[in-house]
Amino acid sequence: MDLRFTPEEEAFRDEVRQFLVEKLPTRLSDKVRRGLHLTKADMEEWHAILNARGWLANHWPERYGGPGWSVVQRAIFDDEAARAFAPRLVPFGLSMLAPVLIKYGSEEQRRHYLPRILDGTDWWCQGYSEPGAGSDLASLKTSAVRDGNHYVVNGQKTWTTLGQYADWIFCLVRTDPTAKAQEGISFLLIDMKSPGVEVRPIVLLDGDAEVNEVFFTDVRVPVENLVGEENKGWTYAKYLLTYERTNIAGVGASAAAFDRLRATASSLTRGGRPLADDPLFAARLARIEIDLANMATTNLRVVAAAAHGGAPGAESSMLKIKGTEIRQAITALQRRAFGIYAQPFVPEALEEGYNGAPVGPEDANTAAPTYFNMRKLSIFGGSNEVQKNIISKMIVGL
Amino acid sequence: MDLRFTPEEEAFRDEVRQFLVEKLPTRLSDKVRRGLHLTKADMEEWHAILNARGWLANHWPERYGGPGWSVVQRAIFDDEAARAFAPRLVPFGLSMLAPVLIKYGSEEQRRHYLPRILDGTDWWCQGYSEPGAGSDLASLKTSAVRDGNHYVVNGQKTWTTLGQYADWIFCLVRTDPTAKAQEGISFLLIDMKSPGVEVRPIVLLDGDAEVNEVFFTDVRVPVENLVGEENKGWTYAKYLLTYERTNIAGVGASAAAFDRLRATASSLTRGGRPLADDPLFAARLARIEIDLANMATTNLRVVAAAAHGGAPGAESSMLKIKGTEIRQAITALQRRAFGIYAQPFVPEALEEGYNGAPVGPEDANTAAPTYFNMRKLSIFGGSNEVQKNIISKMIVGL
Amino acid sequence: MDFQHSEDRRMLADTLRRFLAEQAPVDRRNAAAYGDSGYSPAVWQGLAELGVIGALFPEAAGGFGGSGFDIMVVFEEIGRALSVEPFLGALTVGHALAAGRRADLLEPIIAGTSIVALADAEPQDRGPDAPYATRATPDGDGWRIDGAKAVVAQAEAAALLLVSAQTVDGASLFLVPSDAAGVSIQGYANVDGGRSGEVRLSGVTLTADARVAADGRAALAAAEAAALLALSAEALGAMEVAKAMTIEYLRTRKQFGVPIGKFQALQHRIATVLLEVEQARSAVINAADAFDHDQGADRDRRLSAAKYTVGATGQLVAEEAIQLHGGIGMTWELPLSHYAKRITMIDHQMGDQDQHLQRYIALGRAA
Amino acid sequence: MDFQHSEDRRMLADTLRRFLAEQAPVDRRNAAAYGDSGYSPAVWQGLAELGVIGALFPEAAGGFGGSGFDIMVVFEEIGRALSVEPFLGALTVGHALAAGRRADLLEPIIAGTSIVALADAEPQDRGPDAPYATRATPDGDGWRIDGAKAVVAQAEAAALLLVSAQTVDGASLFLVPSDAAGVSIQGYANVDGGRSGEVRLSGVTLTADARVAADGRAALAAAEAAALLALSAEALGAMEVAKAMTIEYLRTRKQFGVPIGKFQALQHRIATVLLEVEQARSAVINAADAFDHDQGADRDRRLSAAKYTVGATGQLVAEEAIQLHGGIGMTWELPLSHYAKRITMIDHQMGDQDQHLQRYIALGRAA
Repeated sequence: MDLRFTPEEEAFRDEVRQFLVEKLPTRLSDKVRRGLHLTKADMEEWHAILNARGWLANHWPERYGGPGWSVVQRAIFDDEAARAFAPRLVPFGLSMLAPVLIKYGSEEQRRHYLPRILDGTDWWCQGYSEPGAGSDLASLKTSAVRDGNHYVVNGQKTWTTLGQYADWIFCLVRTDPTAKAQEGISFLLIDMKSPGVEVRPIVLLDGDAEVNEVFFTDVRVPVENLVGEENKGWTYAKYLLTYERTNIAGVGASAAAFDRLRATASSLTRGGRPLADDPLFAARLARIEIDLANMATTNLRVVAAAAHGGAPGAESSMLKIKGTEIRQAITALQRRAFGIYAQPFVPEALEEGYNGAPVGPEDANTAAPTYFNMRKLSIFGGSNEVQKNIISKMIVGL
Repeated sequence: MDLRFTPEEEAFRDEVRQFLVEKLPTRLSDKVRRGLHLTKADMEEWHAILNARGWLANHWPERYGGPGWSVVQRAIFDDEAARAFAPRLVPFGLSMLAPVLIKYGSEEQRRHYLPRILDGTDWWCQGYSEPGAGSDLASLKTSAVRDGNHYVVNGQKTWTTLGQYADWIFCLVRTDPTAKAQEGISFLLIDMKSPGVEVRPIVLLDGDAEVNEVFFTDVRVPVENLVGEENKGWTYAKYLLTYERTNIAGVGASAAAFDRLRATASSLTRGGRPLADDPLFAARLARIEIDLANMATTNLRVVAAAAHGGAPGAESSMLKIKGTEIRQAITALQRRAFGIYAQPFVPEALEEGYNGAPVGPEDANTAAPTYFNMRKLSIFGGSNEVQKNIISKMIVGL
Repeated sequence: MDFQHSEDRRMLADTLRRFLAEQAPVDRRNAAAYGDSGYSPAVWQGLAELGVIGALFPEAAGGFGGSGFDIMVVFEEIGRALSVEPFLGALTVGHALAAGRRADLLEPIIAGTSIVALADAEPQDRGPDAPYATRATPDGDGWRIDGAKAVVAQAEAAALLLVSAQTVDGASLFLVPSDAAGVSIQGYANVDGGRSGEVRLSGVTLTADARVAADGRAALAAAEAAALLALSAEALGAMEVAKAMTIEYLRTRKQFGVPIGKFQALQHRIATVLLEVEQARSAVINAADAFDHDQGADRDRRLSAAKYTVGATGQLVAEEAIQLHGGIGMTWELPLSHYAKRITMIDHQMGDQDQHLQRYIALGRAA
Repeated sequence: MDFQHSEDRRMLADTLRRFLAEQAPVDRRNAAAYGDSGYSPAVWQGLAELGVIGALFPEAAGGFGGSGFDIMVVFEEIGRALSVEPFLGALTVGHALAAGRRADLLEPIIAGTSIVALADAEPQDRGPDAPYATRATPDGDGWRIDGAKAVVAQAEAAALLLVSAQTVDGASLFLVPSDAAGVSIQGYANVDGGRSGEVRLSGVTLTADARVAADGRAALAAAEAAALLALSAEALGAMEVAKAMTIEYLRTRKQFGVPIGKFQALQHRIATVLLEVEQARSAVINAADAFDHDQGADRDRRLSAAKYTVGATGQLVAEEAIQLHGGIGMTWELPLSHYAKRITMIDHQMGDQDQHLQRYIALGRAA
């Protein structure tokens, strides 16, 4: 048993840190740290920087452009990048579609799409959820009917994050309406510029519009855009959903958010004394810090098991639940820390270059919107309830 | 809206207090306050004192010996008695069987059994649960087969509280094995001295033996001991279970236990300062105190609704859940208050007249056994999970 | 003992609920709440005409109510409708003036013709007994005030601000016209609707009678007590609606072929929400009773108990309501999300759950 | 980075687990734990012969282990088997002596031939830096001790007590034979099994060399660090078993015609138990790492983090395990109840969850 990294791993960490110091634009890390909105160009900028270094697709096989890192190296990179407030990479092409193509796509599809993901030509989004199919994903209704060399797609997807920027969407569609729920589903790649595709933003409670509805009306999709076999899409979808993501616990991001919270608590007073000396606030802070330190080790245990070839099972559900709980607890306490100044809502202040007079302490006004926005963590990506069902199925087996 | 009691009710409260001062033996209230074991004679003593005053069966109709109190008067009495550390009345005859007999029994049964409950001739216990039928009570298997003027009973009951003292047991038995689960059940009164009845104690984790298993082997029970109609027992059982008990929240008992906890916290120090000044302990104490003050009003709201003829529904489940949570929180904090001195286990110290040297502060050694014993509150009497099912059925209606 | 509101109060509640349902359904409420003025002058005027403001004050102050249960009834309805009209300002300023024996100033407030705001909190945190940074100094026959006030609800809409400021006599209270020279207001939207503002006072000169209380402590305590009760009742009203919406969603939303209310894990969670909301209702009843019958630390303890309770329960209810709704619960379009925001942000007004728990403890020690 | 225990440690754990399963299954454990001596001398001697005590100490002290992960492995197994043998005394006294440069005294302890107990806590609570009420005064060439020590684990079984007492040099440590004149022990059962005792020292005279540390602070800190790690690991082991028993019960107990593990509300609760126990395991791993690699406040913080974690998680696990079992979980007969008791009572040893959370905070401020 040894929690310490090897000298080689520590050297790698230093290399990553050095890279982040040199290459991560302060303008971007400042925006991330302060919880400001990233533009499409911001995200593309960081994507391109990583691609130039060859570190973008760090979990891809080398033959497709991955850096050949071990699971531990990927965990180190993800952790350091998050702690440095690097923008999160948009995962839809890189971490969701690509693994599916690599495992189930045709060589032609891989050769066409993967380089375009790397160089940023194609921005992908995800077409899984539907208004009637959330946790019960397999009940999806969007249909694809074969018509010569095309599928004709009709239906609606929802919760399509950043779909407003996307060139392409990968979709689960129903190709056999007579089959049982999970058996008539196919995995289809659809050009967002196709006639009949319409994107409508969904405004969230924090005023943000990062998710969308996508409507398909008689959209013609060439049959070569089918991934794998017709009616086998559920297999690919499940692979995508359980695809081992070392970063699911978000330890690095939570650690960065916690550092920011602690700095906030140190800078503020309440009732005339430092907020960090308020016994109940201090207890909340300490509980989160301990939970996070425990989580960091839990995460490394899973990473180490993966490095030894262990298959992720209940572990990834566990990391998802606990990771999101901790992140949400941090954002709740960050909101709470600002007291009355969490109430003012200055949406312009969430955008780069805002020059208005600040209201209250720095960053106070992003605390409540961030808290509300982060409620999504326990809902999206397989709700925490679904994750508990999975854990229970694994351990109780009923 | 008025939380205050009427002058008449306050006068009644004074009368009750006066009675408790005069008639409740200090020997008994001391034992209750300190969490010592009550003997059968202790319980009978208090029973007889109340009966002599005519206040024993305070929820019975006057014609059977009740004092004719309003719902509010009963709540006041129960509250004051608990706060004065009066022994809890053994409910099996008084509050469980009697209401069933009054509503569903024959006049002959009422005339025979009710006076004997009042004067203490018959000590009753309850034969509901079975090893395979806990929350799923209707799956009970104890059978009663008609044989001339008798039923022949075979089977086993469990969790029979104070069954070791009982003269009689009221039982749910299966009289029609072919009917659906809830339809073949009858309500039978069985003399514990009948041949074939055997009582075996169940030792609980705190070393206490207040509950029992009761075995029936070819026990012959006269048919006149059937309450109501054959195969209608489930109706009576449900009536008994949902029978409006103003005292289900246990506000008085929790208030008394809380007072004791506060006295403990005031008398002890930790790390050199008063325990009540420890910010986290003080916060735990205050949360419970507030929850209890809220509960007291919630309870009065239900009492007031009952006084206006409102039927108890989700309310009694709510009182059960929250009341037991509060009581358990108090006992957990009482245990916690004593620190290292909660570990010594001196079972003799739970008995009256123990003269051994005390270990640690007064009453420290009863704190952990009481905490463990009180875990039963959320399990027995319809587990809190069953109560949540009931609430959800009432409000969501699915 | 009687847990029914009086006939009069039930009528008031019904009238208020009907009026708000008709005149300020959630889409119109949102348009006003997130709009330029942050509230609806028409709704405000309509409610004033219905006598809602008068219900917040006793007859001695020109109203026809003013008991704890009157405040509870009105603010529970405000919470149910997410009303953003400037009631809290009228309540706090009015009760401060009445406690400071200046009930003579209440008439335009009760008529709804004068919108008022309490400007007490300051940008810089201070200790419980520390002086205000805002200072008033004698200036000829009158006063001159300099300082700043923080997150003043509906500051832009207010014609008059009741400002606390340090003087040689202690914390005095001043009625300051918002258009007085030297008063500047930086207004902004609130995350949960309505608008507030930062008030700056630079060399604001006032006549002698602008000082409505030389020692403002009793008046501020009265305002605080009324505000804690009102906010607790408002939170209760909003929680009741969020709970009802969630129950309805559990009944109707289907997944895996059945309404999600069939799933026992969700059933148990909504049951917990139900019983905690009932406990919160009891806490608010206790607070209203304390407002009417208790004095000093006894009263303040029960008020803090209520504010603590709705803070803790509010977080549970808001988070569970969103979680049980899933993604749709996070959308601007669904009224629920606005209830969740309001419930959450009440814990940021007049002290949060932790502060009130600690105040409760401290008051108990002092007693 | 490697989260597998070394081959040696895995073997140690396997051996220990097998031995305890064979020699001290729960019925025999209970007979010993609640019996007259409060442990099984045969089991203790067997374990000593297996080298279990030696695994707790480094080679320099005559053992062949002594790292944080050795202590974790041993005490996790102790927790899994609910062993009541006097390991904690051996561990704490041994590490105190080793830290006080008196490793020469460890041989009989490691051999298991001398049972020892740490007698540090006192009946009267005292402040963190307050002097001990137990006092040692020079007496000829030696010492005379008067005072009392509280809840000393296995005091009756111990041949030697390591007693902390105030001297002119500060808090000194003395090795006191339990049969010395003036030592009296009031023994009693623990609610969770095993026995402890109140130790009274009245005019106990000792030779000069009985004082094994003039300034006992470093030695006591070493004993405390080892004890916090050991108790945390013991709690983890006991929680693992309680969790496994509960999962098995959910699989097999039927109500309403199906195994109760089919009920989603219970499924979600056991899932929560699972992930919190995994977090507790991580906390213990962190503590073991701190024991080996960190110093001073850094080390103590991570140890307190672990003790806090197992305290809070232990309450969850013990209460949920009982509740999910229902009535049967409360019976003496079912092994689970004894696990629940032990898990609960560990929060009463060496500081509870609140105390360690506050220590964690205080150490962070000091840093």
